Amino acid sequence: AGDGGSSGSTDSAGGGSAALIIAQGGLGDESYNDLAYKGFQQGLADNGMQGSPIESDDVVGQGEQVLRRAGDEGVGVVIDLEYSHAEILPKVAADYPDTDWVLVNAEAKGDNVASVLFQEQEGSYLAGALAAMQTVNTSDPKINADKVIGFIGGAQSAGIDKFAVGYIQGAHDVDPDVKVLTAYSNDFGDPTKGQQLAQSMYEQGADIVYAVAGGTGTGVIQAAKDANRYAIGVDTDQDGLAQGNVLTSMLKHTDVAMETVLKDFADGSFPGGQTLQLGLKEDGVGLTDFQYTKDAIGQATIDKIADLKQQIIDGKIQVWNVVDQGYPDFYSGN
Amino acid sequence: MIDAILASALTLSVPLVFAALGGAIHRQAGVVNIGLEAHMITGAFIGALLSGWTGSWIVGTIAGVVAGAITGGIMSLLITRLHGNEIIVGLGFNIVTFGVIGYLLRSVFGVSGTLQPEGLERLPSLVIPGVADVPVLGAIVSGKDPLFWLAILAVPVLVWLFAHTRWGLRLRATGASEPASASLGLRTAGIRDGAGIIAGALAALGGVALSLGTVGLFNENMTAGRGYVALAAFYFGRSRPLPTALACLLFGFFDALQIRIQTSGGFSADIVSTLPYVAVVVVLAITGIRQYARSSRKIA
Amino acid sequence: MNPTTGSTLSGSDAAAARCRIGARMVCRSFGAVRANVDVDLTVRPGTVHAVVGENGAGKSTLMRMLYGLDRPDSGSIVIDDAEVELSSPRAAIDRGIGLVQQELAIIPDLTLLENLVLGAEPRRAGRIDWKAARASADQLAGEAGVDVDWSARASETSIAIQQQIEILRLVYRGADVLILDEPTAVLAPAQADELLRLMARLRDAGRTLLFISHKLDEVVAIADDVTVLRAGRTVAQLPRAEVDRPVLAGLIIGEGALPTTTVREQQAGDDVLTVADLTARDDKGVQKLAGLSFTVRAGEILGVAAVAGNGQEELAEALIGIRTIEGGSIRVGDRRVDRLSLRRRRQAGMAYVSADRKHEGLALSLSLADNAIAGPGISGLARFGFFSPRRVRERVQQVLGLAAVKYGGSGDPASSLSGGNQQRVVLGRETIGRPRVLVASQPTRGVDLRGIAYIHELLLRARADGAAVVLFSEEIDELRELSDRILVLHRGESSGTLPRGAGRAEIGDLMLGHGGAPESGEVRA
Amino acid sequence: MTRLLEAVRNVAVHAGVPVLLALVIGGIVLAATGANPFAVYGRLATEAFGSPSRINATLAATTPILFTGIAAAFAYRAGAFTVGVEGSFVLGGLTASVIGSQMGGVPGPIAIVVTLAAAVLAGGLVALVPALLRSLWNVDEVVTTLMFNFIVAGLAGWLVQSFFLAPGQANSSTEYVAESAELPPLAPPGQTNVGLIVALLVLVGYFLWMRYTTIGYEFRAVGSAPRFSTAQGLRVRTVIATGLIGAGLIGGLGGGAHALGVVHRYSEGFSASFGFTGIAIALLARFNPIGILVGAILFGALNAAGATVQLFINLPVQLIDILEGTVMIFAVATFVLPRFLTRRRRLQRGGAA
Ligand SMILES: Nc1ncnc2c1ncn2[C@@H]1O[C@H](COP(=O)(O)OP(=O)(O)OP(=O)(O)O)[C@@H](O)[C@H]1O
Ligand SMILES: Nc1ncnc2c1ncn2[C@@H]1O[C@H](COP(=O)(O)OP(=O)(O)OP(=O)(O)O)[C@@H](O)[C@H]1O
Ligand SMILES: [Mg+2]
Ligand SMILES: [Mg+2]
Repeated sequence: AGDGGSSGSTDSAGGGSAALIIAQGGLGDESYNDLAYKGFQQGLADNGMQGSPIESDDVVGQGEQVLRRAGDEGVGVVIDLEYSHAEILPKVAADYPDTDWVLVNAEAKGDNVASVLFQEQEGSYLAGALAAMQTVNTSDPKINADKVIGFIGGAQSAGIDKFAVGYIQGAHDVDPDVKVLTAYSNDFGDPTKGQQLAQSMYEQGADIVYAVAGGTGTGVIQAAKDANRYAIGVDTDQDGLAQGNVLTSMLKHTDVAMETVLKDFADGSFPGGQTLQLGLKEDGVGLTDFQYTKDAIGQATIDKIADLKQQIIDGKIQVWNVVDQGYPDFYSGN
Repeated sequence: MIDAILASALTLSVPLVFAALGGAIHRQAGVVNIGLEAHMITGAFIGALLSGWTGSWIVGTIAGVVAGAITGGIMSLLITRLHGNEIIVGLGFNIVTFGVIGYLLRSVFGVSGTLQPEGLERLPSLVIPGVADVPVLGAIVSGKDPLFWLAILAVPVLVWLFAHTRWGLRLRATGASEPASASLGLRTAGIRDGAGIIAGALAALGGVALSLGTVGLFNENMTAGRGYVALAAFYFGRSRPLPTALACLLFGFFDALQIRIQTSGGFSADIVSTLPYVAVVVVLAITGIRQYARSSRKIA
Repeated sequence: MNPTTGSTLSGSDAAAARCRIGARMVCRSFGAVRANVDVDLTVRPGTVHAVVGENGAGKSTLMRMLYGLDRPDSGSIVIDDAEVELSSPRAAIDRGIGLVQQELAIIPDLTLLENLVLGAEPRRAGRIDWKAARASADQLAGEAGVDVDWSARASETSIAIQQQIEILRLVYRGADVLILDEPTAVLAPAQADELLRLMARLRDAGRTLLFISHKLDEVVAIADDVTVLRAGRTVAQLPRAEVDRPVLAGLIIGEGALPTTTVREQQAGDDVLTVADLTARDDKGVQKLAGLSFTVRAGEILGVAAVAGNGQEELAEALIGIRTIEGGSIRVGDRRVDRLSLRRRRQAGMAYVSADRKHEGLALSLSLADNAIAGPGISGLARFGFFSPRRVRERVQQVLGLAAVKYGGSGDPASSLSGGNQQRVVLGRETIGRPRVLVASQPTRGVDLRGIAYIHELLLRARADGAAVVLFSEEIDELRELSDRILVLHRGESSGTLPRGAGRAEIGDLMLGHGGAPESGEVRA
Repeated sequence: MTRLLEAVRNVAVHAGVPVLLALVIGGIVLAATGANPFAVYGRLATEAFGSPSRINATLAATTPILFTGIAAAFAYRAGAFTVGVEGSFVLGGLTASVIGSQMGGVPGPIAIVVTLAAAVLAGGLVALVPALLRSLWNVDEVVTTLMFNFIVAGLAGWLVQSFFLAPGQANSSTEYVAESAELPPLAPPGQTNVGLIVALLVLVGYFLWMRYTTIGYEFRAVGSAPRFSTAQGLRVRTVIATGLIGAGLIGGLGGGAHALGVVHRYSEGFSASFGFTGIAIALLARFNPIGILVGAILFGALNAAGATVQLFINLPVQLIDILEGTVMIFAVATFVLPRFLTRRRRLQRGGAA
């Protein structure tokens, strides 16, 4: 962003025009929006398309008019990252049949509408399982004997607890005695809060803390480094932020999804009416390859994780999805 | 547990104390500074940037403070010379500052929300030999960074400056009665600008404590409303240094407490996180009611 | 030189003297208001010079220009016989001129010492040298013959002390010309006398003083020269020899006689206001009323006399309900009102003229109309909560008419009126509803002769209409003239109640706590 | 005639100059970053007012901040500086969403009235404690109302999370309100809805209240001269409590209207700091009803156009923020030129008197 050059979408040159509606939190959230935008840009470049991200300070209330404006202007494909548009997007899409619409993170109906759903709980399950195995691996100097791990969310909401519950389920499946501390920063951009929350968890015996809190998470990683314990990163590969202190990162390939959708659109094979499920199977989510922590974790554990992954892909393990199923009994976050 | 909470409370209070003392100084000069949030984020940003470029926390800190002084000065000029309503100017200044920093991050630094400059040096932590192992006290005073000690020092120094220097006297006079001070030949606008510059600089120091203190990076939202909490603190402390700092500490304590309660589990994070705010209302109500009961004159 | 100069002008003599500060043909207008028109003033060095004139005659405007706070539209300011431009107060200060404005420039939150040195603090090694400050302060106070607790906060000291500090501050800053705008307006007579003595001492030490006053007695007592302004013009400049009360009064008023106050004999009615065993504290928690009891009857004016600080302010505030009382009772008729809110008391027929006109008597930023209708009575001007424009208009006209207020439009802010006219608005508003009890505190403070006469008229009209009036005033003569009885307070207790016709000395004795028991029957428990 | 001229000059000085200056400063920023300011401004103008549907979008964005602007002005007139309208707006919106979702089968008008009434009450509830503390014991309302915003945010999160969570949503939100409870749009498919009419009625009510009622008179008196008002026996406590609670009620109504008219449920991000924008609008307008309307439309236009302009020009939203903040700052600043004009005006007014 930043070069204020005009990129009018009406004069759809090359592969057509696109627009990316940025969700709450805005660009700069260091996770969801940023990653989608990265993929969006890549997709535009790959397919010779034009387009721009659209941010609004009031994306919830202004959603409909922005979508309609895009429809009016004949934008080729509109990708909407804001979950709260689940009601309005199908309505608008029906009024603008010539435009293709993509809703991310929620499902919407319509012939010219594609939905993209991530199965973050599946990747989080693996993170939880890994943490549960590692927290008793006392040969690792960063690990204590207590069976305690932690989870820090940016806000207490279904979308975040989807991660939390998968994480807890994974941990408990490995060892029901592992205690999972949960806390929320109520802010996605407050590293100091993240650092304090993590520090408090480390003091209570946790040695691995999974942070799903955007920019707040950088504070968690910092705390891991300072206390010489572990953090688990999220969305992008954050393993390098504090080499050796980020056990792994739970990747969520929003960027890949964007690229895929744009490519399909450019190829004329827009998946209208379909829902793309991006889970472990589709490589939409997953753990990193432990570049800095391989040795500390040990091959046995790594193999066990691979096995669990396969079981999920094969449907032998069902991971709880808070968004669809509500809260399970084993989650006691509130 | 208690020493962990206290240590955490102190850490969380440091940025607040600087910003609130800045606000208190400006308030003593007669201006309510709504722009503390803007000065804090400026300090955090420039501090991180310069510490990264030079690899020196000292340079970073000084640069952050200077930057805050500049934004504080600009904001003050808008209020004193162009007679802008302080509330609106402050609100507008916050919006503009966050806009400019966000814009710079994207256009100049090519990053979105977070900037982690290579080679950034964090504030050193000063371990006091001997004390470090003393229970409670060790947790409270050992391993703190220089800004922590500066914050502690700032309170008595400010009390002294208010009472014993020309600057302090004239500042208080201007705030207490601008027309009277002006008629005595004080350059009240200049005095207010000076206070605005110091308020900006101190708030920026609070920002530096955020970006170079606990974490060592910059995030465009890292002030997270602390400027407004600081505002509440100096209102609460009636702009007197010690009560203002204590208000920050109270807030920091309940913030640290809510973190511990949360991580211990069993309560709604949403509810628990309101604890510091509820505490402020309760304390304010109790002191207010007691004060009211003591006065016999019932006129505003 | 001056077209309106009367025969009494002896400006030629004054002009012969060197002029320390003065004005030549100064004009200053505010819109259509010509505040100063061709004003001439010559103040000889080492003298006390008084400027007198009605409210709105342009006195303060002239003083402000002499101090550089305002600039003439035409004409010039003269300093040491030379015409000068004063661009700011600094320029004036540099020439040894100091001003104490009508609005005190005392900063309540600071101590007296801080107030004294503010703007010219002695310093040593970067910090204020409080020892040196204290030493010069003590020396100043000694020279001036006043006793000051320098570490007291200004807000906790009396207005008289604050006034003295203002003057000492000018001296401290090396001012040699002291301009004082109505310095005695808010002072009790004893305090005013002290201030006048201070002024005389300063003159005797070689300083030049220029002051404004509505109190002709003190002008006669202290001024070496007097300048009279009327409607913005200099009408006379008199040396001391030619100054006496009637002459001055005539010059101030100009055409038309001063309305005279006649107090008609009147039979007082039933007891209306009954106060029993009243106790109350001041803001600092010091007991100011200690078991005070008295009654006021319908159609009677009870004057309250006291040396400042003996509880009269607290009494006025307690009666109307601004101050909560500690013990005792207040009744209006048969009804106990001491637990009622101020609003309920007003609804019960009480009215209040506050001594603090600027903050409590009027809302200066609101329009005259808004000021004229204030009070719980507004509901009578409305139907279903909505104002009836006709009734409001009528009420505004009644109030302003009753008090013969001189004003432009009823939509103008109250601040646009001169002080005397502002006070008339207050009196008009407080008496229009025929109150059963009227508490009037310092109703003529800062008001000119004509205004005073008018306000007296309004108070007497309320009495004639059957109100029980409690009149607080620091002017003993005003109390003697208007009051049917005078209650004298000493240390929060009644030291006696005197009938009409009591002498100054008699009252003065009681004020100091001397004198015998109260006359039987006058004060009932 | 002269009055008209004076009014025009007033508007020019009070609104024109600051907007112009903000545009110049924004233009410099734009030009410095390589964009053509005229193209951007032209686009902004057409995106705000260029067609019926764009005007519709602007008015939809105007509606919530019109409510909060009136709410803030209502309290400030009484001398109570509330910053708590945000909290009232949020809890009002949540309440309306919860009640509104239960309104299936209830006839439209009844459903709407009941739901909005509940929102109004919820908004007032948020203001209750600060109002009592301030009016009874003189406890500073700035801090308490600010704190209540944070408290309400936590409370709302907890309520949604624990009691009203709609399943199948990625992030926490309530169920949609029943169709009968939705505020009908004025010109479908535009988002401007009956809420705007409600807001305008509230604005008229505000005007009548302040101008023609006895309590409105007391508001003005208490707000500008509290000691005077006490001494006159005006209902100072009632006025301050009414001001604060009234601001809460209006804020709650705004939240309710926003829920029923636009969002149709409560979800995270429900209020884009509308309460704070309302403060700015009220102060900018100096509490004048017309000024509040103009200010709300100005900020509404910036919000609406600021989003869609990005469809045409690759413009980071931060530039819109910068523009908005600059307009705010300069709108309250007084410059040499206007001060000179003010002086002349004063002289002329004096001449007329
Ligand atoms: N700043 C101003 N703007 C408009 N009119 C003013 C201003 N200052 C003074 N006036 C008007 O000028 C006239 C003279 O006012 P001034 O204050 O000099 O009177 P004064 O003689 O001091 O009266 P008082 O005895 O009541 O203090 C009055 O009519 C007053 O209303
Ligand atoms: N703000 C003030 N207001 C009134 N009086 C003051 C104030 N500050 C100091 N004083 C008085 O001035 C005098 C000198 O004050 P200072 O503080 O210098 O005394 P000190 O502490 O004895 O000085 P030092 O310790 O430097 O010798 C004392 O009498 C003190 O009461
Ligand atoms: Mg362990
Ligand atoms: Mg005067």
